[in-house]
Amino acid sequence: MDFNVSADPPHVVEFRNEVAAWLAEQFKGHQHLRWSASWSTREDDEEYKFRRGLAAKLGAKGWLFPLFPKKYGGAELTVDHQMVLETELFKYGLNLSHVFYTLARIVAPVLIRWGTEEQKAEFLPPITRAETCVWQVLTEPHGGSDIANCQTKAIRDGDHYVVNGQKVMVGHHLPPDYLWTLVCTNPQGKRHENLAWLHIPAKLPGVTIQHMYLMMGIKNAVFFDNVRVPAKYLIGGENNGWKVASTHMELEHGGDGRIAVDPLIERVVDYCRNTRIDGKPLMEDPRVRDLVADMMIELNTLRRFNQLIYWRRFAKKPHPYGGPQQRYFQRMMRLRNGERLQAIMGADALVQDLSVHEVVDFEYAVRTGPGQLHGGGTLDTDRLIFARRLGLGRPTTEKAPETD
Amino acid sequence: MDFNVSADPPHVVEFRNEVAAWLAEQFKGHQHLRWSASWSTREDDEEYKFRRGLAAKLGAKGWLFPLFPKKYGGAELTVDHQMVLETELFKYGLNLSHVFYTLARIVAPVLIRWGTEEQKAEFLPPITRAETCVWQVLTEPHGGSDIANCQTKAIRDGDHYVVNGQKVMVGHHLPPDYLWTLVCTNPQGKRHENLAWLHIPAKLPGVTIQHMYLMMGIKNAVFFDNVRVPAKYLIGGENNGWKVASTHMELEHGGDGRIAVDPLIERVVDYCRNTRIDGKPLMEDPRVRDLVADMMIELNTLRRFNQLIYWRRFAKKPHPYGGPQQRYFQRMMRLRNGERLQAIMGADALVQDLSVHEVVDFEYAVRTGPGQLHGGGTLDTDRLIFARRLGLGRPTTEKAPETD
Amino acid sequence: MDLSLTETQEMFKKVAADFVKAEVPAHQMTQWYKNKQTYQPQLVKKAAEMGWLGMMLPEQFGGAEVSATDCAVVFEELGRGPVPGPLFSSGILAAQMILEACTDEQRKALLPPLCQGESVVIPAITDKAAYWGPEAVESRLSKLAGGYLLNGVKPFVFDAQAATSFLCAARTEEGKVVFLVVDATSPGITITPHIGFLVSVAEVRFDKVAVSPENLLGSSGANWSTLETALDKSLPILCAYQVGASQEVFDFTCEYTRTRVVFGQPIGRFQRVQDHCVEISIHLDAARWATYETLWRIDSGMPARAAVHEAKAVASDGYFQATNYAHMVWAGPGTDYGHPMMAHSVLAHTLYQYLGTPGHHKRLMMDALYPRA
Amino acid sequence: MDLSLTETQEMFKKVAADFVKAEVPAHQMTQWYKNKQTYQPQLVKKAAEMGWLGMMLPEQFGGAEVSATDCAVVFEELGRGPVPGPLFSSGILAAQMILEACTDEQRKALLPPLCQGESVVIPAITDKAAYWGPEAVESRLSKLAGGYLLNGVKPFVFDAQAATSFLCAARTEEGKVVFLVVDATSPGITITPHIGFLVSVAEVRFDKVAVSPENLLGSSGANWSTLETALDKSLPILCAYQVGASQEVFDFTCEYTRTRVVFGQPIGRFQRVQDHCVEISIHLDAARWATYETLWRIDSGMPARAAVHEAKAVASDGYFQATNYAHMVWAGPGTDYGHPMMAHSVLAHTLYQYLGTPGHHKRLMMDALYPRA
Repeated sequence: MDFNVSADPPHVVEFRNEVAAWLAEQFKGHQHLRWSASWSTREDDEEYKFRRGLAAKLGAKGWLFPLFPKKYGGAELTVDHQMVLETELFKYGLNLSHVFYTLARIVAPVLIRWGTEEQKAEFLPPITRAETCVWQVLTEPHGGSDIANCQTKAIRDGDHYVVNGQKVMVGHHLPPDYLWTLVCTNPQGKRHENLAWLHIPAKLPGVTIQHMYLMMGIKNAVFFDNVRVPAKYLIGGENNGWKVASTHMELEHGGDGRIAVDPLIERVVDYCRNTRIDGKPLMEDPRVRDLVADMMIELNTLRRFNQLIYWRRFAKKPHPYGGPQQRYFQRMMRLRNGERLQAIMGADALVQDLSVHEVVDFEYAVRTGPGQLHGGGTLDTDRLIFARRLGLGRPTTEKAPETD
Repeated sequence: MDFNVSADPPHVVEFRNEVAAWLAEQFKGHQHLRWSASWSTREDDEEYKFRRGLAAKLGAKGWLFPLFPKKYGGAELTVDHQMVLETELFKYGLNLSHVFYTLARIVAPVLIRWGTEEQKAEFLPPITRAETCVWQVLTEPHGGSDIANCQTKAIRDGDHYVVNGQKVMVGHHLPPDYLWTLVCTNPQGKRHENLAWLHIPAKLPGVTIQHMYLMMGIKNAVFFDNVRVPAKYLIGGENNGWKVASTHMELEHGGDGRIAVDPLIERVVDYCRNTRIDGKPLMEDPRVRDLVADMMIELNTLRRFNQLIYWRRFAKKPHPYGGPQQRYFQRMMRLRNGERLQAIMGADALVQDLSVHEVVDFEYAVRTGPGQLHGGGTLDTDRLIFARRLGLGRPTTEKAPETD
Repeated sequence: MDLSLTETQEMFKKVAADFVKAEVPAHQMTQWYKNKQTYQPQLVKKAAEMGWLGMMLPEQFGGAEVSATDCAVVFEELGRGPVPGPLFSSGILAAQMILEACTDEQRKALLPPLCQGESVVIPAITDKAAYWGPEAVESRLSKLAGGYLLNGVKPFVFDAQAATSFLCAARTEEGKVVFLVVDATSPGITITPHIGFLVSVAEVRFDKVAVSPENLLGSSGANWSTLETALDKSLPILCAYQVGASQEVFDFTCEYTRTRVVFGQPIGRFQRVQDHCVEISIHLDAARWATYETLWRIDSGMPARAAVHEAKAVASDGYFQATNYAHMVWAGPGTDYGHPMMAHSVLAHTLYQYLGTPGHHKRLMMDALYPRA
Repeated sequence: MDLSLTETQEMFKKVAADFVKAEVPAHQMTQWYKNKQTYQPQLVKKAAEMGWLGMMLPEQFGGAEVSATDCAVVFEELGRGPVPGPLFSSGILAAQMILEACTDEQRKALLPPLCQGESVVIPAITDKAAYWGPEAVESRLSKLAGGYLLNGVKPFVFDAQAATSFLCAARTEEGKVVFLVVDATSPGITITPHIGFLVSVAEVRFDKVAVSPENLLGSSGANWSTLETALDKSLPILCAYQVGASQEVFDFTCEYTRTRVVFGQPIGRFQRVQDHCVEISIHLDAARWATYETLWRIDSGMPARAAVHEAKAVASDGYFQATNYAHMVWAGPGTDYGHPMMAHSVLAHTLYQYLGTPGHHKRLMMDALYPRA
């Protein structure tokens, strides 16, 4: 086995130098913006703009989707090239996933799978080049995990769909260009057969977006009031919404994996070295050392789970339950580590520190425990999917999903 | 509130002295047999015989069922008298529950509820006086928690039932007098309506009892090979077995509560005071102190849960979920405390020490973790019953069961 | 043995419950969290009228001289709100500390106004977040002609913004820990509310604050063990407050499992949702009975030091865990600052280490039972 | 990056897997547990023929000089049995210790017979169960004319009954910890197998056992840090063994959820049963990847001390937790000594503290990363 993430085959050695140099250039004067909480909860416009700008520059080179054909905004490169791009980005705590607030990482493959030639030609490039920002608009006030029970109506009227309804807990503090949306075409229809998928321009009349103030920052309620959506924005055809949704969920639940080392633990150790009680550093307290040890081991375990998922994605090795296992472990680990932080440093763990990046801010680390028990499903649906993928209580196991 | 367990109303003060003196008399020369693991896993005949003997003496005075009418082996005393008996027995780590290996505590109330006058007159006194030993014979090889799915057949043949089948994981290392058994009268019948309850004399021809060697000691497989059981041993009438079973389960799942203090923690502390590493007692090690603290707090929590259930049983206060909550907590606590013991003392926690009673033997304390995750249901059925009693996801909550 | 409440206690309970429903509907607390205004002067006034401030104090000092259990029953209901503000910090902890440490003149001067809600005395004890104990008292009290100068920073003072004066721990030049009362309006005091995943907490900075000798509690400023005696009687009241809060979280979460329908059935039918509720119930009842057993020990004059520390550890941890498990049931809707769930979640995280983390109190419990060599 | 096994390793894996199926069906282990005869001489012979004893040793001493990962792949499969006996204790740990500590003459004398299974050398290190480290070495080695006398009791020696000789740690009169090889048949040695919730463990008593100077490892008996070096390379192999065991428990438990029907459906359809399997999988995979990352560090010559301690903590704890969660799925049937579940359950509890509890190794990990002042 080789856990080394940057041992390159000859044909990409030069490419790594090129990417490294290019990224160093982009980050000049922006080192404080390295690292990614996949969605920042600080509504920091500087960070947001830098990320979007970097994404656009990567997109212009086709580097966000290096394997895609050029006509779809890709670069027609090899998996080895993609690995180089990912690993170099990881050095800045970033990855090619939807840390760029564009959802391209999920939307693009779904469009490849379900879009018509016209739709791909028109919709894909701006997305794969990260020029446009797309929001995933699925959750409804009474829906929760049960997205098939969709109450937002889209009734066909000539060459338009007339959309009425409400979605909640979506997006970010800045407005989107498109709303990537599941709708119900026939309230009386059969479950799973009365759904459609729409790629709705956010500027259409009748769309209202309203901030929601949540534990993990600003999200939005989106209201549709007789919004007339041209039929060309229908993805996957009439009443095929559930199939599109399934592709979408596979990507959301499969897990991309990552290979960045979590910087949190270093900062905890610094705190314990620099904080003295009665003249003695916390780091000398055997109980504090035990808490730090448990925290470190769990963060290492998560790093290894992430690297495994990441490697299997590229090596195309089946890993049916890796995604839900990682998500469930991460959610529970965050809760445990949040309590460990409070056990070590008390209320020091609860005060926001804007002088450091969110991913190493103790307050964020604590809040993200209860704050991210849901999102892309819950603890409970994670384990439901785990059981399906592993075929517990079933004759056969589900096949591994495609997650790249 | 008053947590004091032996503050007596005037009319039983004298009775407490009488009971205390009487018990002191019984225990002369047997102090080493105080404390009760409800079923010993040591197959210690001396302990077994002493317990049965003590039970018989208590029974002869009607003290095992002080509230029962004398004709059924009771003493026609008050609840206050029963409280005195319980609390005095608790001083020896015993209680009026089925620690006497006779199952009387469960069988007697079921007979009161479902027995005919003749059956009560004939069957009750020997049981309430603990002269006979009854085994609960419910679990089947493929049944598990689903006891209604009963494969042991009892086909009516004139004034007999002909019983064929097998039960497992029942009883103890010494033979029983009666088998308290759920049987299926009609394999084709409707679920829950094809069951009967039999009080089967263990000596009947065709009954074979075979030891099973389990983590928690010897239990037995019971084989019925064309056993002809006189119909007078049918409890609760034709095809009424499920109703009888429900009464039985209520009693088994309701929980009696107890007010004895678990002596384990004292012995752990002694170990930590007397074991020195590099000249320093373990008890001075901050990590060991933390482990002992967690263990002690969980044992205290269990003691309080037990006392609450005990008090509510006598005060007739509803406590719908107290039983399953206590059982679930106790099972998980045993696992955690077993690991704590190994973390503190390593392999010293795994060696059986016959010089001390089982309830303070570290090896028993560790083994009982994985060993008692089942029994009267499992962790999972505990939580199922909890949810039902509390009415989670249901319009109303179940009423509190009668458990005395 | 009788584990039920007395008739008086049932009456106290009902009065407090009605008060919470009428005056402090949960959504208010969520408002307060958003605009950071958790201190509501009129609530203190009303609590005073109800006789809840200093209610365990002797009548001569303005109290009602009720038992610890009587008082706990009231605070359990206040926790259901959760009713924020200095009802505990001033009305119980400061009151008991003054009673324990002060001369009769000081008591007569300080306690009646406190009980009437005219003054709000807020404890400001440690200078370090990462520890609970005298070792974490670092503010310096330096002698000068006719008095003292107080210098130091109390990084986390609960209810600081409500203070008319602070009950402050400081270290003399000889290194002794003493306690003093400082007028909150004294020159040199700066109060800076914190922003983060906590509520009602501010940093209080004492910069060359002049203190006159009579502001020291008692003749000589008392000492840490005086505070411990005051805590013995106060902490179980805080525990009862957390028990009530956990009960509220348990109740509205169980109710949610009956009304919220997903995948065609009430979520309470799903085993995983049931299991989250089981965990809440265990933390709740563990805290409830540890607390009331401790109160019983106190009211019957039995030794209670170890029990007090155990109850504080179990109740603070229990409230914390209860809100985390409740979040598993509530998912998204429970993370909206407009939802009562958030009021409890933030408060539970804040109280986790208030007056010492569960870990600290477990160690104090052990030290009380098995003193270290 | 490549997290797959090499072709050679896949081959090693298959050979070992076939061996386990053919020679060590799980039910045997349960037999061995019942009759306390876990040592099977013919198994050691066969393991020697397979080249598994001392397989990491240089060829000149009878080894195959394979990488740590190659060796781990074999021991992972042995763990699936679980195959008991001294394959690790003698074939890996003792072998590495002798290689590290000994003179070339000693190596030539001791290692080849060990590799051929003619001798079985069993480490007997600490005199205290409640600690892992040199402080727990108390057996005394007292000097006398022409040699030494060894006195002491090693309370828990794993695989003691297989020993032809013991690799023993003792304290000299100067208080230095040294290591020596003692013939198991020497007068004064008593071996008493333990009865309880553990397997393959005995107390070994050394009562005035005569030891000649050349029995000290190396010229002067080496020291604790020599053992640490040997452990760096040995412990990950033990971890792999526990990973294989956990994998076996996970596999047969998942299979049980498909075949066992209760309340009319396979138990794997119940969320609670699913959740137990999720927990097993997390402990299993956490242990697996901590172990193989450590092996990779060792084989690529990177610093590995902290990683070794982390892997030992995670793998021992993981196997322990995996069996506990599996018991939740298996309930009654899994507690029958005739069931493989019991073999794993007892072994997991035994290995939990073998060569140090998870807690001890976490602390050693921290000390390696952040030395204490």
